[in-house]
Amino acid sequence: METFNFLDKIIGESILSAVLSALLPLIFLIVYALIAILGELKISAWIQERLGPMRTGPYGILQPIAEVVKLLQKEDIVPTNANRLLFNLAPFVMFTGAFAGFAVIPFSPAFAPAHINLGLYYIFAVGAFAVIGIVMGGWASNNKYSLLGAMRSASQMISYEIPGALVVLTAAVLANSLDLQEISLAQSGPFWNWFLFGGPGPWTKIWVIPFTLLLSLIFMITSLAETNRTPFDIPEGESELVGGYHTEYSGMKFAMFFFAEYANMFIVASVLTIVFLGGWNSPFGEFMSGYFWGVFWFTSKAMFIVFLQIWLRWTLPRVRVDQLMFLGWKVLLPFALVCFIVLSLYRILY
Amino acid sequence: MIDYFKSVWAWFHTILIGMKITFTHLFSKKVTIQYPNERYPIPHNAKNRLQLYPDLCNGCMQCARVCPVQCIDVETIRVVPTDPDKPVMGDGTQRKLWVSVYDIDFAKCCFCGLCTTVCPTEAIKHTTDFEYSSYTREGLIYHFSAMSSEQVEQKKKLFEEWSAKEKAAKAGKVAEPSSVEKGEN
Amino acid sequence: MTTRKFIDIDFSRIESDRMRLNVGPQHPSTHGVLRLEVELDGEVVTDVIPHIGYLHRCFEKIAENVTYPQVIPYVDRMDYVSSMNNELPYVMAVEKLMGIKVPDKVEYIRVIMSELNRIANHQIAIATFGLDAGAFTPFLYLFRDREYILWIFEKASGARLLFNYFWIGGLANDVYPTFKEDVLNIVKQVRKTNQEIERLLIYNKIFIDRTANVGILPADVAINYACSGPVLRGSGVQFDLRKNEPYSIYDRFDFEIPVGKGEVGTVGDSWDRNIVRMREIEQSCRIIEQAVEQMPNEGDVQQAIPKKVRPPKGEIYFRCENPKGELGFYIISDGKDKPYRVKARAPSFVNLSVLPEISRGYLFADLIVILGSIDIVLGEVDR
Amino acid sequence: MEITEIYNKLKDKFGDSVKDLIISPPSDAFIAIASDKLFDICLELRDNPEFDFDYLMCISAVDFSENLEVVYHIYSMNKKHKVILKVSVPKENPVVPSIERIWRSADWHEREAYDLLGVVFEGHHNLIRILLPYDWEGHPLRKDYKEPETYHGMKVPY
Amino acid sequence: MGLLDRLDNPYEAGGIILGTIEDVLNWGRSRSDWYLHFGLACCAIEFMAMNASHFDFMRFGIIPRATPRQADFIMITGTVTLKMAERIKVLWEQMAEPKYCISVGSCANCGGPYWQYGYHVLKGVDRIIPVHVYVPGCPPRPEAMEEGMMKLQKLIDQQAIFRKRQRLAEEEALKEK
Repeated sequence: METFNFLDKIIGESILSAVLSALLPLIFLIVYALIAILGELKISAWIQERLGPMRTGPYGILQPIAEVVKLLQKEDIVPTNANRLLFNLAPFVMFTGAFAGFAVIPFSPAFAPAHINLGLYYIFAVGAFAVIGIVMGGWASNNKYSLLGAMRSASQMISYEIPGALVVLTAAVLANSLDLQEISLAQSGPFWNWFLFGGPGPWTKIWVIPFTLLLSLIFMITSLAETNRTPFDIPEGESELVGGYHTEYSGMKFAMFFFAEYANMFIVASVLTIVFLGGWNSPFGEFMSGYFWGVFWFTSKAMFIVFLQIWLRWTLPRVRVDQLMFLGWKVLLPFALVCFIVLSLYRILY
Repeated sequence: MIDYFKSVWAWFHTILIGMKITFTHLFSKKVTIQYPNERYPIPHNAKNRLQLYPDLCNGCMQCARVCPVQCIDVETIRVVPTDPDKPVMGDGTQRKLWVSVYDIDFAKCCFCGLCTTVCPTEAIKHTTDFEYSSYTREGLIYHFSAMSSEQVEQKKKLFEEWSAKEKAAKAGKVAEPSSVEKGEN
Repeated sequence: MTTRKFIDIDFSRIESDRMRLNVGPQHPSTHGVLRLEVELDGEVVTDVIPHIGYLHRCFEKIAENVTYPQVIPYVDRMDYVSSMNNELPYVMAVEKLMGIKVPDKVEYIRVIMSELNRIANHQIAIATFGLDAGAFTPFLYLFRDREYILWIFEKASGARLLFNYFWIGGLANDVYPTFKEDVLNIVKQVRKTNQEIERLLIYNKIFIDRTANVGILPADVAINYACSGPVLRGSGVQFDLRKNEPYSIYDRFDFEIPVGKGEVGTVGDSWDRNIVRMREIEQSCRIIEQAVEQMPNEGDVQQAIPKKVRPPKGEIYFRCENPKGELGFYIISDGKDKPYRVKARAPSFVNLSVLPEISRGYLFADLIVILGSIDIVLGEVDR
Repeated sequence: MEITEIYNKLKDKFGDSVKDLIISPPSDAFIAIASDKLFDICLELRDNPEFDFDYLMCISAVDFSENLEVVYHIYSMNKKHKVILKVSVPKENPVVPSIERIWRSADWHEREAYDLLGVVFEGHHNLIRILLPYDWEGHPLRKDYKEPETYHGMKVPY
Repeated sequence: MGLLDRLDNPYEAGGIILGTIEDVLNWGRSRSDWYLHFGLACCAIEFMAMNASHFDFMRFGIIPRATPRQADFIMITGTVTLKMAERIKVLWEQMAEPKYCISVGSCANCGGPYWQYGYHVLKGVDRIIPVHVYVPGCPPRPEAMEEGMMKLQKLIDQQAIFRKRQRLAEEEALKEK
């Protein structure tokens, strides 16, 4: 299966196709965010033996739309002592970072908005935008809680980039590429060819499966920390820091933060999908595979990871700052290093 | 070193246990009572809004006195023998007092239920109604008296006339002492 | 985990700016309207000054202005999560002053109700403690069970939270016919949820790491600060008024006093205070089961209620084991139908005063956990 | 230890500062003491192993029209006995020595008594209002207290 | 609300389109109310019970926020003391328009049981901030609070966004009250 942008094929390589390629993920992002918000509300409710939103549309399915309609109408407050420019800019920076990540995600063998061969590297680079947005917002708000939240967030994200990068590096070593489409292609075939199960190879590869499983687990934890999700939501930990970095934000600017959080969730989920779950590959080899099936498999795998994130959020208590650092530096990093060495050896030997 | 691995294992293990529990709850039966459509059966003795049955109230004011928050406002007018109505209570006995004002301020009420226990005629009762929130505070003051303002005016006038007459009679008490006793009822 | 090492750094040697952070009076985890003035060094708490009084509702002044039975609704509103337990010392103090002996059935119902309310209170305490640590789901599981207990209260007394059920000399009304079965069902349900909460929250490693070795309160400090209830017992002091100074009919039941043993950390840490509450729920279940078994079916619950509550001249201090600790009422009577002075010795008020002592040197996130582990109710702190 | 025994022992040690022992059931028995020796008596009660009073249950102040009384309920965790001390001070000059250094729990109790009844505890390290706002006027639990008309522009009476 | 002011219809009746838009906007605001929970006393416990599984306040699309900036309405649940009153005013001012207030329970409505001798209790939160719905009870049942919430939704549904004159009149009436 070769990789190309189907828009280029239909309307030719032009500005129009580039714009359309940029618009498609935006539409996808909005639809996804609405679904994810509803999903979060509903799943949290079901876990807690509740029903969740029930009175907005049938079974509350219009809830996120109502929220958007409401947030659009809210007054936009800038605190008197805030740094106006940074305060206004922060949500856009954050959202831009999240949206830019979508540029390289291969939704299907026939579609990645921008196909660049350093995709993995790019995602990590753009992902760092979120830190800047949070620190900007937290500092500019001129609120002690926001500032504390921003500082926590900065230290947290910086420490967790390292194990995260190591994991991704390992995957790049396994796939022999930094190109996301290439990585997906490298795992084509039935599900035991995914890097989660050691990648393609003879049955003797079975001994590396524990390492790849561990690696994906490490990436899962890291991704939770990078998106500020429970149990690592200390930058916004409601019981301590009220709202953390977005304490002072209202209306649409808060909605941007909100959207960006969900967008980031999807990005890390899709990275995990691409790197370990075979991206758009069908789990059954050739069966049910193709351009459109690719979109289906990709989104369903990514959504499953998002579901996992939501599920974890409503199960676990929050960790403390020092424990977070401990986990990042003294647990995840050594384990990731061990996996990296072992898998690199495996790659060299076979 | 062993402790380190044990600790890491404990993190992993206990998280899995927690996830298992929440996952089973994901599909368990939901306990939510969807309020406007479904209702939890409120027991008959629940202490919610008070209700006065005016034809049972004899105006003894015990409820107003026992109320810890003084949220009950009662005013009475004596029924005079010259009254043409000859009012009777709910249980058929002769009424001695008109209850002209019986206001309960539910913004003050603490729903302790003391008023219902002291009432000799069971005129004041807690109902199971709790849906009476209001857009204004005045909307929470309930006027339970069954008398219209004209009626109140009329009865007041009757009482004044009568008491003036009584006073006059009292002045002439030396001459005719028995008239006062007659007026009592 | 090596959390202790992190906080054992001698911060006085590091020169850094201190930040004064105002937590509350409206903050998600101050359990109401407590205001804490926190001095932070980075994220390390160097000093805490609690400011209370945001819910000062003048209970003592009002009690001087209303009659003895009318005080009971106000007593309810002091510690509003365990109203039955609040009423008990008050009515027993007045009864003692008047020399009233209440019938056996009343005593049993009072004990059952108090213990049920103790369970409800501890469920809130554990739930909010978990919430402070960031776990939302156990909160709702515990509240679900509490709802069933409230339904029993509602069926018996007519109210869900503030009952006015214990009267001086008796009860407001008798319990309903299926009371015993309902109570036994609740006990079963509470035990089941308790096990689940233990697995989901209490023994979760993240939770242990958050709460163990945090806010250590040594036994001698606890006694000097006159802490009581789970806060004192969490420090390993075996002191429970129900056992040590049995009032009502608590000497007829067989139960234990759970104390903190430092299972996962040091004796007297936040986890210990919490586990004491968990274990106390179990002990309360035991008491309830025994009480239901022994409770007489016949008897008039209003038989000993005096027509006029007018205690003789005198004064009395009566204390009971509230879920939060020792709740004492100091009542001075001058022979009229209104008390001359009612002073409430509120357990939360005293327990809260130990907060600055045990929270210095921990992280800001720990401060929230320590505060949660003390389990205060501001209605009682401020009265 | 019974309260009479405690009374006798204190009487031996402190003489006239310990005034009377008043027993009138069903009221609790209490020992009336003079305010000047309160600190020493409390120290003796805590540190003498015979008494071993380590648990201060409650401090309550009461307004008796011309006097203010401060009542101390003290308990011993080990010996399981209790004692009640009463100090009476004139309303014009209600000064009582602070025992906050003996039992730390007295800290907030004393602040509360100061706040609500205006008893001044001498030697308290931080005797400020605790329940009411810091700029509140008057001591509300005194029998002759009149509530203010306004506070910071808000009407107080109903 | 700059955009909405510009859309303001000079004609009293308002067009069909504007009416429909208004309906949609009102629908959004009433169906997705985020609240700032101002838990003060006993009612706050019942409020927590309402958030719990049995009553599930989130069915109405209501999400708790800890910060006033993101809240649409404030629920005053409990006794407002004089020491606290100024904080409430500050919080109310910090909230973003459009904002509403529900006063829950006797104490918040008018001082409740403390109206007579409570020297330190504010006799009704409506003395410092405007209140849109009063929910009686001491404490109200969770269902009663939900009913109060539905009353508020009804109020929002009928609000005039575009008809400025009518809106000003409404605000004026509220102030007078």
